[in-house]
Amino acid sequence: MALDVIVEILATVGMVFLLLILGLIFMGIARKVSARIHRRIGPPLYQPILDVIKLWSKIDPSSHGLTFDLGSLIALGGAITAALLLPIMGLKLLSFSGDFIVLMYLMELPALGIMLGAAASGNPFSAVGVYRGLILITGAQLPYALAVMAVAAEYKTLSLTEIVALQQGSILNWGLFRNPFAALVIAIIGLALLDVQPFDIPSAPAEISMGPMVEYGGKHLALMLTAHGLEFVVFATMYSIVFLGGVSDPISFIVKTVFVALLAIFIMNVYPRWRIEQAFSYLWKYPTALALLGLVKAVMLGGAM
Amino acid sequence: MIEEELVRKIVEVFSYVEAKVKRVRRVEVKVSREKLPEVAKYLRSIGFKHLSAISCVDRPQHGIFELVYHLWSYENRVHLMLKTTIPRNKPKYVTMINVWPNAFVYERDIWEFFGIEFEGHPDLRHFILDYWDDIPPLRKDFNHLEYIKRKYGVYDPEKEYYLR
Amino acid sequence: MGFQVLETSKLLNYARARSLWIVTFCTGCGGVELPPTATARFDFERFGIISTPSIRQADLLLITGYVTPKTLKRIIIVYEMMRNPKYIIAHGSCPINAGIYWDSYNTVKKLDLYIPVDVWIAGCMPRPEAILRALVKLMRMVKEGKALGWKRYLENFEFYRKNQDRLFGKDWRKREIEKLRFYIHD
Amino acid sequence: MSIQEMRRIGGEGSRETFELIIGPVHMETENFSIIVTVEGDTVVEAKVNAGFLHRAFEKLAENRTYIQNVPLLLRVCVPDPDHAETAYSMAVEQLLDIEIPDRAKYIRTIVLEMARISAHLFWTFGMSAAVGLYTVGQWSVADRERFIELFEELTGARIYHIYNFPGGVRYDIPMGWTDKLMKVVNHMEKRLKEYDKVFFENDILITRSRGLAKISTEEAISLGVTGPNLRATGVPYDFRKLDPYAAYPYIDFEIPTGKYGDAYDRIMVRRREIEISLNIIKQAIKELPSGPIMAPIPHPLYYNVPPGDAYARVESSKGEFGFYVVSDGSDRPWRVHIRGPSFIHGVQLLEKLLKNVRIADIPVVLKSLDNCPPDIDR
Repeated sequence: MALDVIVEILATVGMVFLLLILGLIFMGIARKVSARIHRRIGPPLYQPILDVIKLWSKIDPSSHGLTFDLGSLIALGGAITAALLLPIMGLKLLSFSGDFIVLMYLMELPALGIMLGAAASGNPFSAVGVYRGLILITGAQLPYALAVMAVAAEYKTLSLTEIVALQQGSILNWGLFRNPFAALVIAIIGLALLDVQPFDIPSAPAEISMGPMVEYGGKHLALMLTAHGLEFVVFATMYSIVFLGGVSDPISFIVKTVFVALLAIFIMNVYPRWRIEQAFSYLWKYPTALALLGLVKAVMLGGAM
Repeated sequence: MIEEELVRKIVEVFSYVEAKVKRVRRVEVKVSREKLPEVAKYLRSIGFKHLSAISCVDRPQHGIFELVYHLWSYENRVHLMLKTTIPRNKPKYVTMINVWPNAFVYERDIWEFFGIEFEGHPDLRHFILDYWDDIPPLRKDFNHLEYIKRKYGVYDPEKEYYLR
Repeated sequence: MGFQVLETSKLLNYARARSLWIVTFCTGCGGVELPPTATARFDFERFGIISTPSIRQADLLLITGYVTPKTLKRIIIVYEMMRNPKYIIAHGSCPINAGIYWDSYNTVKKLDLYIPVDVWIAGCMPRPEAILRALVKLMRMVKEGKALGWKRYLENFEFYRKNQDRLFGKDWRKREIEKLRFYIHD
Repeated sequence: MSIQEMRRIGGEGSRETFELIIGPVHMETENFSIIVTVEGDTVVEAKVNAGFLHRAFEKLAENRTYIQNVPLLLRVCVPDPDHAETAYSMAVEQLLDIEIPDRAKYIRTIVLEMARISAHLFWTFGMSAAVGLYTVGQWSVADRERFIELFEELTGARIYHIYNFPGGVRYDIPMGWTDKLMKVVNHMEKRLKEYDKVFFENDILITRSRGLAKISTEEAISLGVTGPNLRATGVPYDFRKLDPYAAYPYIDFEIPTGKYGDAYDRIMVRRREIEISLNIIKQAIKELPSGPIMAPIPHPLYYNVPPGDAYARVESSKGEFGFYVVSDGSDRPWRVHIRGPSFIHGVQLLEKLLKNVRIADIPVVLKSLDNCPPDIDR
């Protein structure tokens, strides 16, 4: 019994490390695929790992006080905790009956951590980025919550493990086909949470030169990059778990998450960036309406599929 | 020809101006500095709405600055150079912002590079050269080679130039 | 001890060489050849080089062409805000000896009196191939731990400081910091 | 240093404003800085801080001979140097009172239109980066590379060509060059459709730039605005037609105009200009006459120019580019005044248009005006 727990803890820790590396490789994939779309060769897939090592190798400290340091730690911590909740390949260390809703909030924690640290840095560009980020999170909140409710009503549970179990059998049992509205909404919200076009407003490089990240360099940025990569993977995994029938074996894990990530990368490369108020009004219009539709569908038809 | 017609028209209205056709679509009008504002207003009213540029030419041998207003009329398709001269010591002139609003930037430019003050200009400040510490640089008596030697130094391999 | 390890470790030097981030700061004509170098025909991202708008994240400062005193102030501030280790590549003949602007009263004649430069590129203007060659050269220097411009700057700070003060006047740092007070924190 | 402290700057009464210094270390501004005072998310006041690129061309030109000035003065506007050298050459030609041969006129037209296209493609890179769509920017710079290659074959240089010279052009067209040019022109026509799909007809671009930073025709003319920025307000004022030079009087082309004078119109006018320039190149190649390429000019070493003054202008990719050259009869010009389009667009117009826009729109407005910082500072 005790041995089982220890093995499971070790496996989960190993999984988190794997996910950290995978997150960086996902960013490498994003850069490579973008480069191919730009008709370039692009960097190797392991480029972000080199970047992170390089950032750790910076000699000068780049701190602006305790809050500034905490920001990047919160970002990484939030992403790791979110990763621990995911039932990947049968591992379920922190899984409990309401983990879907906890995951939903943990997904926002990295962004909030960056905002917290950036607000302490005192650079005006950071300040602009912070308020943009907070507005964007507020905008994403409503459709996100509605879509999560729709999913919960669809399966009549909030546990990720049970959601996976309910999707087994036929491909038509996948969340994507059972409640396409919620699937679409969460995909859109994912773009906003992952800070990619058209929702990369908080860190718009051409407007406010990386926004909240402008003062972060060296080790802090290394933590942030790792957190961002991990968030990418966590989101892709979460999406595969909830809507694509779960990730019970390594092959389906890789295939499904990479598929989700590629979708995000393609969208990122063909859309410009919105203005913050346009993004906000968009988020409260179409995704909200879709999420409501999804909720209605889930409540009226229930699990009848 | 439209250029000659234009010259005739201008000379009819203002008998004191010197006007001539330089070449195709280029007309030159010379006027004394006191009379320029009213000529300018008239020219604007007959279609010279586009002020291409204001050039300043330094002529120390005559002791004058020459101001050239390059005007373009979109209707007549004629470029008109409105020329006037102002004395070189303590140069001062009136601003043309109320006639052509974009005189604002050109007058600031001329103030910066020639040191001509424009009365009524709201914002005469150093725009391009910051912390300039010599006479305005585009004047002919500004010795740029001597200034460079003073400011940037002369290359001297004897000195501690090479580090390690 | 930790400092020594950070400075001489082979792995770290390899990572530094393969991930040079450029500050997007075009100081002169040479900036026009950077987009071609970054895009499909030449593509410097295959060496891990990207440009970042944030000074704190960058390792490499490109002086793309002639430098005026007004720009040089910003260059020095940017260079001092960057985190060690940091490198400079100077493009074209103008930073070497002011090139075609040798008699202009507003261009700096010898750039390395004011900041340390690691790699020079000759030519007006350097072609993308020349820029790539300089980048590869810098990468090799970083890998071997020979690109030590930042160390030179720290060790000979008095020399550089004296030259800077002679060009801009004694209190130029105070004036610039007053202007940029929310962007400089150290 | 906190946000509260930041807000205290310039905060009179209840208005909480703070300063943003955009540039010169910034992705969009190149070496050029705008200091904007921001209230909430809205710009209250914008002040342009230029001068980072001042090289004193007007002083340098007085100390160089007429021929030496050609390689110097074309450096005024870096993305579009051909128009500068042509305008200077035309001013000198006016002073010498020479007419260039027909073949030189046509070659100049081809070169200038290629320069316009490559400048617009370079602008596409900046514009698409300003709204966050890097794909089209990457494509357009790669396509510009094809024109640069042709330039290299024709003139021997990638950026600074020193090709249009007082009296004509320096070299004749090499064998087979026009065929290569036609191939690139055809390729570009196909690529433009792809750009349209991804960028110019993109919904988000339209929502972001429609109605942004509007300017009326009356205002634009009184401010001295020229080029695509003026045409976007709805008037077909183009110096290629109004004050014709090179072979433009013999070539049939239309002038694209906008309707509302907003940022989207300015973008679309530039995009249509690429298409029209391609057509002009096709026509000019078809009608290319044979003959000499250089009018007889004085001995290059004793290039004394009769006293007088001349103003020549071209329609560059950014607007009216003019040179006012005064000669005193010696071998060096007495005064050269450069009239760059960005001196108006990048200073006065920009300060005016940036009022009451959002922070996010600053790069869009800046890029839609297509200003060129080296041209402001000269």
